[in-house]
Amino acid sequence: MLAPCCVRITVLYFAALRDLTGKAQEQLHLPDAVTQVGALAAYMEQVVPALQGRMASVRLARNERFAESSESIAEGDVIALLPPVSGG
Amino acid sequence: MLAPCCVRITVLYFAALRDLTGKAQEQLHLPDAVTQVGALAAYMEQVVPALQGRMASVRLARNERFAESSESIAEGDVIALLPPVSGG
Amino acid sequence: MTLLELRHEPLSLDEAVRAVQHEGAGAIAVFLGVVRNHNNGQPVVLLEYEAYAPMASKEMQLIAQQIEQQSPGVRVAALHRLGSLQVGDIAVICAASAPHRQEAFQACRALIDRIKEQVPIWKREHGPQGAYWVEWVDARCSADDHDHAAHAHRDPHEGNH
Amino acid sequence: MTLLELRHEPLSLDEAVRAVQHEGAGAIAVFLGVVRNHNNGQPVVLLEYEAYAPMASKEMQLIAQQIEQQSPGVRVAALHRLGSLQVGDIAVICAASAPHRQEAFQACRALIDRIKEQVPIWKREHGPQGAYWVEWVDARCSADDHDHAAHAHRDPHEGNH
Repeated sequence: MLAPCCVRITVLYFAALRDLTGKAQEQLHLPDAVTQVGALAAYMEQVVPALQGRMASVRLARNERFAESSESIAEGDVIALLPPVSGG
Repeated sequence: MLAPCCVRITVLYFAALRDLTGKAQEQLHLPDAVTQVGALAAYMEQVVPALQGRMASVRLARNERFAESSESIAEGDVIALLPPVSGG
Repeated sequence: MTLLELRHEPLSLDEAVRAVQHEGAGAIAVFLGVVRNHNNGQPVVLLEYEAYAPMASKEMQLIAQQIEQQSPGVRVAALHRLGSLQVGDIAVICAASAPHRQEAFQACRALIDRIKEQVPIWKREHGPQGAYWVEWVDARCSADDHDHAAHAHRDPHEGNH
Repeated sequence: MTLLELRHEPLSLDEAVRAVQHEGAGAIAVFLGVVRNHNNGQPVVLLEYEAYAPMASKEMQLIAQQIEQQSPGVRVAALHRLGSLQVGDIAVICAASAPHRQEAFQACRALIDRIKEQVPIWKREHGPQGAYWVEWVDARCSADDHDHAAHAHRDPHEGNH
Protein backbone atom coordinates (compact mmCIF):
# COMPACT_ATOMS: atom_id res chain seq x y z
CA MET A 1 0.00 0.00 0.00
CA LEU A 2 2.72 2.51 0.93
CA ALA A 3 5.23 1.35 -1.68
CA PRO A 4 8.11 3.82 -2.13
CA CYS A 5 7.44 3.82 -5.88
CA CYS A 6 4.35 5.98 -5.64
CA VAL A 7 3.49 9.59 -5.01
CA ARG A 8 0.82 9.72 -2.33
CA ILE A 9 -1.71 12.56 -2.29
CA THR A 10 -4.83 13.43 -0.36
CA VAL A 11 -7.93 14.17 -2.43
CA LEU A 12 -10.78 16.28 -1.03
CA TYR A 13 -14.34 16.17 -2.38
CA PHE A 14 -16.76 19.02 -1.83
CA ALA A 15 -20.49 19.65 -2.18
CA ALA A 16 -22.07 17.65 -5.04
CA LEU A 17 -18.83 15.66 -5.51
CA ARG A 18 -18.81 14.59 -1.88
CA ASP A 19 -22.39 13.40 -2.24
CA LEU A 20 -21.62 11.55 -5.49
CA THR A 21 -18.43 9.86 -4.28
CA GLY A 22 -19.85 9.24 -0.84
CA LYS A 23 -16.73 10.52 0.86
CA ALA A 24 -15.13 13.81 1.91
CA GLN A 25 -11.55 12.70 1.26
CA GLU A 26 -9.29 9.81 0.39
CA GLN A 27 -5.62 8.95 -0.05
CA LEU A 28 -4.44 8.09 -3.56
CA HIS A 29 -1.22 6.49 -4.82
CA LEU A 30 -0.52 7.85 -8.27
CA PRO A 31 0.88 5.87 -11.21
CA ASP A 32 4.27 7.17 -12.33
CA ALA A 33 2.73 8.68 -15.48
CA VAL A 34 0.52 11.03 -13.49
CA THR A 35 2.80 13.92 -12.59
CA GLN A 36 0.70 17.00 -13.36
CA VAL A 37 -2.67 18.34 -12.30
CA GLY A 38 -4.28 17.92 -15.74
CA ALA A 39 -3.20 14.31 -15.96
CA LEU A 40 -4.49 13.73 -12.45
CA ALA A 41 -7.96 15.01 -13.37
CA ALA A 42 -8.09 12.64 -16.35
CA TYR A 43 -6.79 9.74 -14.24
CA MET A 44 -9.36 10.31 -11.50
CA GLU A 45 -12.20 10.47 -14.01
CA GLN A 46 -11.10 6.99 -15.14
CA VAL A 47 -10.60 5.33 -11.78
CA VAL A 48 -13.34 6.90 -9.65
CA PRO A 49 -16.68 5.69 -11.06
CA ALA A 50 -18.70 8.58 -9.58
CA LEU A 51 -16.54 11.11 -11.45
CA GLN A 52 -16.95 9.62 -14.90
CA GLY A 53 -18.53 12.13 -17.30
CA ARG A 54 -18.67 14.76 -14.58
CA MET A 55 -15.24 16.43 -14.56
CA ALA A 56 -15.86 19.10 -17.22
CA SER A 57 -17.06 21.75 -14.76
CA VAL A 58 -14.76 20.69 -11.90
CA ARG A 59 -11.75 22.84 -10.97
CA LEU A 60 -8.78 21.47 -9.08
CA ALA A 61 -6.95 23.12 -6.23
CA ARG A 62 -3.47 22.08 -5.13
CA ASN A 63 -2.54 22.89 -1.55
CA GLU A 64 -5.37 25.40 -1.18
CA ARG A 65 -4.75 27.32 -4.41
CA PHE A 66 -6.43 26.95 -7.81
CA ALA A 67 -4.07 24.84 -9.93
CA GLU A 68 -3.13 25.03 -13.60
CA SER A 69 -3.22 21.80 -15.64
CA SER A 70 0.53 21.97 -16.13
CA GLU A 71 1.31 22.22 -12.42
CA SER A 72 3.41 19.37 -11.01
CA ILE A 73 2.15 17.17 -8.22
CA ALA A 74 4.40 16.32 -5.30
CA GLU A 75 4.33 13.76 -2.54
CA GLY A 76 1.92 14.79 0.21
CA ASP A 77 -0.02 17.32 -1.88
CA VAL A 78 -3.63 18.03 -0.98
CA ILE A 79 -5.72 18.13 -4.14
CA ALA A 80 -9.29 19.43 -3.86
CA LEU A 81 -11.99 18.76 -6.45
CA LEU A 82 -14.18 21.84 -6.59
CA PRO A 83 -17.59 21.86 -8.25
CA PRO A 84 -18.71 25.28 -9.59
CA VAL A 85 -18.79 27.58 -6.57
CA SER A 86 -22.06 29.14 -5.42
CA GLY A 87 -21.24 31.34 -2.46
CA GLY A 88 -22.83 34.70 -1.79
CA MET B 1 -48.49 98.15 1.70
CA LEU B 2 -51.22 95.63 0.89
CA ALA B 3 -52.60 97.45 -2.16
CA PRO B 4 -54.91 95.23 -4.25
CA CYS B 5 -52.89 96.11 -7.31
CA CYS B 6 -50.00 93.90 -6.33
CA VAL B 7 -49.24 90.21 -6.21
CA ARG B 8 -47.74 89.37 -2.83
CA ILE B 9 -45.29 86.50 -2.45
CA THR B 10 -43.07 85.08 0.26
CA VAL B 11 -39.39 84.68 -0.60
CA LEU B 12 -37.19 82.20 1.27
CA TYR B 13 -33.39 82.45 1.40
CA PHE B 14 -31.24 79.44 2.18
CA ALA B 15 -27.63 78.74 3.10
CA ALA B 16 -25.18 81.24 1.54
CA LEU B 17 -28.09 83.42 0.34
CA ARG B 18 -29.50 83.67 3.85
CA ASP B 19 -26.09 84.75 5.10
CA LEU B 20 -25.68 87.29 2.28
CA THR B 21 -29.16 88.83 2.57
CA GLY B 22 -29.14 88.62 6.34
CA LYS B 23 -32.62 87.13 6.45
CA ALA B 24 -34.34 83.78 6.08
CA GLN B 25 -37.46 85.16 4.40
CA GLU B 26 -39.37 88.27 3.40
CA GLN B 27 -42.65 89.36 1.83
CA LEU B 28 -42.48 91.01 -1.61
CA HIS B 29 -45.08 92.98 -3.60
CA LEU B 30 -44.40 92.43 -7.26
CA PRO B 31 -44.70 95.05 -10.01
CA ASP B 32 -47.36 94.15 -12.56
CA ALA B 33 -44.70 93.32 -15.16
CA VAL B 34 -43.27 90.50 -13.05
CA THR B 35 -45.60 87.58 -13.71
CA GLN B 36 -43.21 84.66 -14.31
CA VAL B 37 -40.43 82.96 -12.37
CA GLY B 38 -37.70 84.04 -14.80
CA ALA B 39 -38.76 87.67 -14.61
CA LEU B 40 -38.89 87.41 -10.83
CA ALA B 41 -35.29 86.22 -10.66
CA ALA B 42 -34.18 89.19 -12.78
CA TYR B 43 -36.28 91.60 -10.73
CA MET B 44 -34.87 90.34 -7.44
CA GLU B 45 -31.32 90.61 -8.67
CA GLN B 46 -32.05 94.31 -9.34
CA VAL B 47 -33.84 95.21 -6.13
CA VAL B 48 -32.01 93.09 -3.55
CA PRO B 49 -28.45 94.43 -3.32
CA ALA B 50 -27.01 91.23 -1.85
CA LEU B 51 -28.21 89.24 -4.89
CA GLN B 52 -26.60 91.42 -7.54
CA GLY B 53 -24.15 89.42 -9.63
CA ARG B 54 -24.91 86.26 -7.70
CA MET B 55 -28.02 84.76 -9.32
CA ALA B 56 -26.35 82.72 -12.08
CA SER B 57 -26.03 79.56 -9.98
CA VAL B 58 -29.27 80.05 -8.02
CA ARG B 59 -32.32 77.89 -8.76
CA LEU B 60 -35.84 78.93 -7.85
CA ALA B 61 -38.53 76.79 -6.33
CA ARG B 62 -42.20 77.70 -6.40
CA ASN B 63 -44.35 76.21 -3.67
CA GLU B 64 -41.76 73.56 -2.83
CA ARG B 65 -41.04 72.40 -6.39
CA PHE B 66 -38.25 73.42 -8.77
CA ALA B 67 -39.74 76.06 -11.10
CA GLU B 68 -39.24 76.71 -14.82
CA SER B 69 -38.53 80.28 -15.93
CA SER B 70 -41.82 80.38 -17.80
CA GLU B 71 -43.91 79.37 -14.79
CA SER B 72 -46.52 81.93 -13.70
CA ILE B 73 -46.48 83.42 -10.22
CA ALA B 74 -49.69 83.71 -8.25
CA GLU B 75 -50.76 85.61 -5.17
CA GLY B 76 -49.50 83.91 -2.03
CA ASP B 77 -46.80 81.83 -3.73
CA VAL B 78 -43.77 80.78 -1.74
CA ILE B 79 -40.64 81.27 -3.83
CA ALA B 80 -37.39 79.79 -2.53
CA LEU B 81 -33.96 80.88 -3.72
CA LEU B 82 -31.75 77.81 -3.70
CA PRO B 83 -27.95 78.00 -3.93
CA PRO B 84 -26.28 74.92 -5.46
CA VAL B 85 -27.22 72.02 -3.21
CA SER B 86 -24.55 70.12 -1.29
CA GLY B 87 -26.33 67.35 0.59
CA GLY B 88 -24.98 63.87 1.06
CA MET C 1 -44.43 52.66 3.23
CA THR C 2 -41.12 53.97 1.99
CA LEU C 3 -38.66 55.27 4.60
CA LEU C 4 -37.43 58.68 3.44
CA GLU C 5 -36.57 61.11 6.20
CA LEU C 6 -34.55 64.12 7.30
CA ARG C 7 -33.45 63.84 10.91
CA HIS C 8 -31.51 65.75 13.51
CA GLU C 9 -30.79 62.52 15.41
CA PRO C 10 -28.03 60.01 14.51
CA LEU C 11 -29.02 57.71 11.64
CA SER C 12 -29.50 53.97 12.04
CA LEU C 13 -28.06 51.65 9.41
CA ASP C 14 -30.20 48.74 10.64
CA GLU C 15 -33.36 50.80 10.31
CA ALA C 16 -32.58 51.65 6.69
CA VAL C 17 -31.82 48.02 5.86
CA ARG C 18 -34.96 46.74 7.57
CA ALA C 19 -37.01 49.26 5.58
CA VAL C 20 -36.03 47.66 2.26
CA GLN C 21 -35.73 44.03 3.33
CA HIS C 22 -38.47 41.57 2.33
CA GLU C 23 -38.69 37.89 1.52
CA GLY C 24 -38.10 38.30 -2.20
CA ALA C 25 -35.03 40.53 -1.80
CA GLY C 26 -31.83 38.55 -2.32
CA ALA C 27 -29.61 41.61 -2.57
CA ILE C 28 -29.37 44.81 -0.56
CA ALA C 29 -26.95 47.60 -1.48
CA VAL C 30 -26.31 50.36 1.04
CA PHE C 31 -24.44 53.64 0.81
CA LEU C 32 -23.19 55.62 3.79
CA GLY C 33 -21.99 59.18 3.41
CA VAL C 34 -19.67 59.91 6.31
CA VAL C 35 -18.08 63.19 7.43
CA ARG C 36 -14.40 62.84 6.68
CA ASN C 37 -11.45 64.72 8.10
CA HIS C 38 -10.58 66.70 4.97
CA ASN C 39 -12.16 68.15 1.84
CA ASN C 40 -10.48 69.97 -1.05
CA GLY C 41 -7.20 69.43 0.76
CA GLN C 42 -8.42 71.31 3.86
CA PRO C 43 -8.94 69.79 7.30
CA VAL C 44 -12.58 69.57 8.38
CA VAL C 45 -13.63 69.66 12.00
CA LEU C 46 -17.38 70.19 11.75
CA LEU C 47 -20.13 70.20 9.15
CA GLU C 48 -23.49 71.89 9.55
CA TYR C 49 -26.34 70.59 7.41
CA GLU C 50 -29.54 72.48 6.74
CA ALA C 51 -32.46 71.76 4.43
CA TYR C 52 -35.50 73.34 2.91
CA ALA C 53 -37.27 70.56 4.74
CA PRO C 54 -40.73 70.30 3.15
CA MET C 55 -39.30 70.56 -0.37
CA ALA C 56 -36.45 68.18 0.43
CA SER C 57 -38.94 65.57 1.61
CA LYS C 58 -40.96 65.94 -1.58
CA GLU C 59 -37.85 65.64 -3.76
CA MET C 60 -36.74 62.51 -1.93
CA GLN C 61 -40.19 60.98 -2.46
CA LEU C 62 -40.05 61.86 -6.15
CA ILE C 63 -36.60 60.31 -6.59
CA ALA C 64 -37.60 57.15 -4.75
CA GLN C 65 -40.75 56.75 -6.85
CA GLN C 66 -38.82 57.21 -10.09
CA ILE C 67 -36.25 54.58 -9.15
CA GLU C 68 -38.82 52.05 -7.93
CA GLN C 69 -40.95 52.50 -11.05
CA GLN C 70 -37.93 52.18 -13.32
CA SER C 71 -36.87 48.84 -11.78
CA PRO C 72 -39.74 46.61 -10.70
CA GLY C 73 -38.80 44.61 -7.61
CA VAL C 74 -36.58 47.38 -6.26
CA ARG C 75 -37.30 49.03 -2.90
CA VAL C 76 -35.37 52.02 -1.62
CA ALA C 77 -34.96 53.98 1.60
CA ALA C 78 -32.99 57.11 2.45
CA LEU C 79 -32.19 58.96 5.65
CA HIS C 80 -30.42 62.31 5.70
CA ARG C 81 -29.03 63.93 8.80
CA LEU C 82 -29.37 67.65 9.61
CA GLY C 83 -27.61 69.84 12.16
CA SER C 84 -24.01 69.75 13.37
CA LEU C 85 -21.94 66.70 12.44
CA GLN C 86 -18.41 65.75 13.37
CA VAL C 87 -15.82 63.62 11.60
CA GLY C 88 -17.06 60.01 11.47
CA ASP C 89 -20.76 60.90 11.76
CA ILE C 90 -23.09 59.48 9.13
CA ALA C 91 -24.64 62.25 7.03
CA VAL C 92 -26.74 60.10 4.70
CA ILE C 93 -27.81 56.49 4.29
CA CYS C 94 -29.25 55.09 1.05
CA ALA C 95 -30.48 51.51 0.83
CA ALA C 96 -31.90 49.54 -2.09
CA SER C 97 -33.11 45.96 -2.22
CA ALA C 98 -33.76 43.85 -5.32
CA PRO C 99 -33.95 40.21 -6.33
CA HIS C 100 -30.36 40.40 -7.64
CA ARG C 101 -27.32 42.52 -6.93
CA GLN C 102 -27.06 44.31 -10.29
CA GLU C 103 -30.36 46.14 -9.77
CA ALA C 104 -29.67 46.73 -6.07
CA PHE C 105 -26.33 48.44 -6.80
CA GLN C 106 -27.80 50.47 -9.66
CA ALA C 107 -30.74 51.68 -7.59
CA CYS C 108 -28.57 52.57 -4.60
CA ARG C 109 -26.16 54.49 -6.80
CA ALA C 110 -28.98 56.34 -8.57
CA LEU C 111 -30.52 57.19 -5.21
CA ILE C 112 -27.43 58.85 -3.73
CA ASP C 113 -26.52 60.53 -7.05
CA ARG C 114 -29.94 62.14 -7.38
CA ILE C 115 -30.16 63.11 -3.72
CA LYS C 116 -26.83 64.91 -4.05
CA GLU C 117 -27.94 66.59 -7.28
CA GLN C 118 -31.42 67.80 -6.56
CA VAL C 119 -32.50 67.65 -2.93
CA PRO C 120 -32.33 71.11 -1.32
CA ILE C 121 -29.85 70.38 1.44
CA TRP C 122 -26.73 72.42 2.12
CA LYS C 123 -23.67 71.94 4.22
CA ARG C 124 -21.34 74.47 5.75
CA GLU C 125 -17.84 73.24 6.40
CA HIS C 126 -15.84 74.46 9.37
CA GLY C 127 -12.08 74.21 9.09
CA PRO C 128 -9.05 76.08 10.41
CA GLN C 129 -9.66 78.91 7.89
CA GLY C 130 -13.25 79.46 8.95
CA ALA C 131 -16.60 78.29 7.59
CA TYR C 132 -17.93 78.20 4.05
CA TRP C 133 -20.93 76.78 2.22
CA VAL C 134 -19.88 73.77 0.15
CA GLU C 135 -20.58 74.20 -3.62
CA TRP C 136 -21.18 77.94 -3.25
CA VAL C 137 -18.88 79.99 -5.43
CA ASP C 138 -19.42 83.69 -4.93
CA ALA C 139 -19.61 85.09 -8.46
CA ARG C 140 -18.69 88.53 -7.15
CA CYS C 141 -15.29 87.32 -5.98
CA SER C 142 -12.47 87.34 -8.52
CA ALA C 143 -10.89 84.07 -9.59
CA ASP C 144 -7.61 84.66 -7.77
CA ASP C 145 -9.22 85.01 -4.34
CA HIS C 146 -7.62 82.50 -2.04
CA ASP C 147 -10.71 81.76 -0.03
CA HIS C 148 -12.37 78.36 0.25
CA ALA C 149 -15.01 79.11 -2.35
CA ALA C 150 -12.45 79.89 -5.00
CA HIS C 151 -10.54 76.81 -4.01
CA ALA C 152 -13.66 74.65 -4.39
CA HIS C 153 -14.19 76.19 -7.79
CA ARG C 154 -10.75 75.18 -9.00
CA ASP C 155 -11.50 71.53 -8.17
CA PRO C 156 -15.14 70.99 -9.02
CA HIS C 157 -14.92 67.17 -9.05
CA GLU C 158 -13.86 66.95 -5.44
CA GLY C 159 -17.23 66.48 -3.73
CA ASN C 160 -17.53 65.55 -0.09
CA HIS C 161 -18.16 61.82 -0.64
CA MET D 1 -6.02 44.31 9.78
CA THR D 2 -8.57 43.47 7.14
CA LEU D 3 -11.77 41.76 8.32
CA LEU D 4 -12.34 38.72 6.07
CA GLU D 5 -14.05 35.78 7.72
CA LEU D 6 -16.20 32.71 7.32
CA ARG D 7 -18.59 32.24 10.23
CA HIS D 8 -21.27 29.91 11.45
CA GLU D 9 -22.79 32.69 13.60
CA PRO D 10 -25.12 35.44 12.30
CA LEU D 11 -23.23 38.26 10.57
CA SER D 12 -23.09 41.80 11.92
CA LEU D 13 -23.55 44.69 9.51
CA ASP D 14 -22.14 47.17 12.03
CA GLU D 15 -19.00 45.10 12.46
CA ALA D 16 -18.34 45.09 8.71
CA VAL D 17 -18.89 48.85 8.46
CA ARG D 18 -16.66 49.58 11.48
CA ALA D 19 -13.93 47.47 9.88
CA VAL D 20 -13.66 49.79 6.86
CA GLN D 21 -14.49 53.12 8.50
CA HIS D 22 -11.69 55.61 9.15
CA GLU D 23 -11.35 59.37 9.28
CA GLY D 24 -10.49 59.78 5.60
CA ALA D 25 -13.39 57.65 4.34
CA GLY D 26 -16.24 59.82 3.10
CA ALA D 27 -18.09 56.99 1.40
CA ILE D 28 -18.91 53.44 2.45
CA ALA D 29 -20.70 51.02 0.13
CA VAL D 30 -22.10 47.82 1.57
CA PHE D 31 -23.62 44.75 -0.04
CA LEU D 32 -25.80 42.23 1.78
CA GLY D 33 -26.62 38.88 0.22
CA VAL D 34 -29.83 37.65 1.81
CA VAL D 35 -31.58 34.27 1.54
CA ARG D 36 -34.74 34.91 -0.44
CA ASN D 37 -37.90 32.88 -0.64
CA HIS D 38 -37.48 31.67 -4.22
CA ASN D 39 -34.81 30.84 -6.77
CA ASN D 40 -35.23 29.76 -10.40
CA GLY D 41 -38.96 30.04 -9.85
CA GLN D 42 -38.88 27.48 -7.01
CA PRO D 43 -39.74 28.22 -3.37
CA VAL D 44 -36.77 28.05 -1.01
CA VAL D 45 -37.15 27.13 2.63
CA LEU D 46 -33.54 26.51 3.69
CA LEU D 47 -30.03 26.97 2.37
CA GLU D 48 -26.98 25.09 3.60
CA TYR D 49 -23.60 26.71 3.01
CA GLU D 50 -20.30 24.88 3.17
CA ALA D 51 -16.78 25.96 2.32
CA TYR D 52 -13.31 24.63 1.74
CA ALA D 53 -12.49 26.88 4.66
CA PRO D 54 -8.70 27.32 4.56
CA MET D 55 -8.69 27.89 0.80
CA ALA D 56 -11.75 30.15 0.96
CA SER D 57 -9.97 32.33 3.52
CA LYS D 58 -6.89 32.58 1.31
CA GLU D 59 -8.97 33.46 -1.76
CA MET D 60 -10.83 36.17 0.15
CA GLN D 61 -7.50 37.63 1.28
CA LEU D 62 -6.21 37.58 -2.30
CA ILE D 63 -9.32 39.32 -3.64
CA ALA D 64 -9.20 41.97 -0.93
CA GLN D 65 -5.52 42.66 -1.56
CA GLN D 66 -6.10 43.00 -5.30
CA ILE D 67 -8.93 45.47 -4.84
CA GLU D 68 -7.11 47.57 -2.24
CA GLN D 69 -3.95 47.70 -4.38
CA GLN D 70 -5.94 48.65 -7.48
CA SER D 71 -7.63 51.61 -5.78
CA PRO D 72 -5.45 53.44 -3.27
CA GLY D 73 -7.55 54.76 -0.40
CA VAL D 74 -10.00 51.87 -0.59
CA ARG D 75 -10.50 49.50 2.36
CA VAL D 76 -12.65 46.40 2.16
CA ALA D 77 -14.14 43.82 4.50
CA ALA D 78 -16.15 40.65 3.88
CA LEU D 79 -18.01 38.20 6.08
CA HIS D 80 -19.53 34.99 4.74
CA ARG D 81 -21.89 32.79 6.70
CA LEU D 82 -21.73 28.98 6.74
CA GLY D 83 -24.23 26.36 7.93
CA SER D 84 -28.02 26.34 7.71
CA LEU D 85 -29.71 29.60 6.74
CA GLN D 86 -33.38 30.49 6.48
CA VAL D 87 -35.21 33.05 4.39
CA GLY D 88 -34.14 36.54 5.50
CA ASP D 89 -30.80 35.45 6.95
CA ILE D 90 -27.73 37.32 5.73
CA ALA D 91 -25.37 35.00 3.81
CA VAL D 92 -22.66 37.50 2.95
CA ILE D 93 -21.66 41.08 3.76
CA CYS D 94 -19.18 43.07 1.66
CA ALA D 95 -18.12 46.57 2.69
CA ALA D 96 -15.80 49.05 0.98
CA SER D 97 -14.77 52.53 2.08
CA ALA D 98 -13.13 55.21 -0.02
CA PRO D 99 -12.72 58.98 -0.08
CA HIS D 100 -15.57 59.22 -2.64
CA ARG D 101 -18.56 57.13 -3.59
CA GLN D 102 -17.48 56.11 -7.10
CA GLU D 103 -14.52 54.08 -5.80
CA ALA D 104 -16.51 52.75 -2.84
CA PHE D 105 -19.27 51.37 -5.09
CA GLN D 106 -16.77 49.94 -7.58
CA ALA D 107 -14.75 48.20 -4.86
CA CYS D 108 -17.83 46.79 -3.16
CA ARG D 109 -19.17 45.49 -6.45
CA ALA D 110 -15.82 43.94 -7.40
CA LEU D 111 -15.60 42.31 -3.97
CA ILE D 112 -18.95 40.52 -4.13
CA ASP D 113 -18.49 39.63 -7.82
CA ARG D 114 -15.13 37.99 -7.22
CA ILE D 115 -16.25 36.25 -4.03
CA LYS D 116 -19.13 34.69 -5.94
CA GLU D 117 -16.85 33.72 -8.83
CA GLN D 118 -13.83 32.25 -7.15
CA VAL D 119 -14.18 31.57 -3.43
CA PRO D 120 -14.79 27.85 -2.78
CA ILE D 121 -18.15 28.06 -1.04
CA TRP D 122 -21.19 26.05 -2.03
CA LYS D 123 -24.84 26.19 -1.15
CA ARG D 124 -27.47 23.48 -1.18
CA GLU D 125 -31.01 24.69 -1.63
CA HIS D 126 -33.91 22.95 0.06
CA GLY D 127 -37.30 23.39 -1.57
CA PRO D 128 -40.51 21.38 -1.87
CA GLN D 129 -38.91 19.14 -4.53
CA GLY D 130 -35.93 18.25 -2.35
CA ALA D 131 -32.38 19.55 -2.10
CA TYR D 132 -29.83 20.36 -4.80
CA TRP D 133 -26.44 22.03 -5.03
CA VAL D 134 -26.79 25.43 -6.65
CA GLU D 135 -24.73 25.80 -9.88
CA TRP D 136 -24.13 22.05 -10.14
CA VAL D 137 -25.39 20.61 -13.41
CA ASP D 138 -24.92 16.88 -13.55
CA ALA D 139 -23.38 16.31 -16.98
CA ARG D 140 -24.55 12.69 -16.88
CA CYS D 141 -28.21 13.72 -16.82
CA SER D 142 -29.89 14.34 -20.18
CA ALA D 143 -31.12 17.83 -21.05
CA ASP D 144 -34.81 16.97 -20.69
CA ASP D 145 -34.55 15.77 -17.10
CA HIS D 146 -36.96 17.79 -15.03
CA ASP D 147 -34.86 17.98 -11.90
CA HIS D 148 -33.62 21.18 -10.33
CA ALA D 149 -30.18 20.93 -11.86
CA ALA D 150 -31.55 20.81 -15.38
CA HIS D 151 -33.87 23.65 -14.46
CA ALA D 152 -30.97 25.76 -13.24
CA HIS D 153 -29.20 25.04 -16.50
CA ARG D 154 -32.06 26.42 -18.52
CA ASP D 155 -31.81 29.76 -16.70
CA PRO D 156 -28.14 30.35 -16.11
CA HIS D 157 -28.50 34.09 -15.41
CA GLU D 158 -30.76 33.56 -12.44
CA GLY D 159 -28.23 33.48 -9.59
CA ASN D 160 -29.24 33.58 -5.97
CA HIS D 161 -28.60 37.29 -5.43
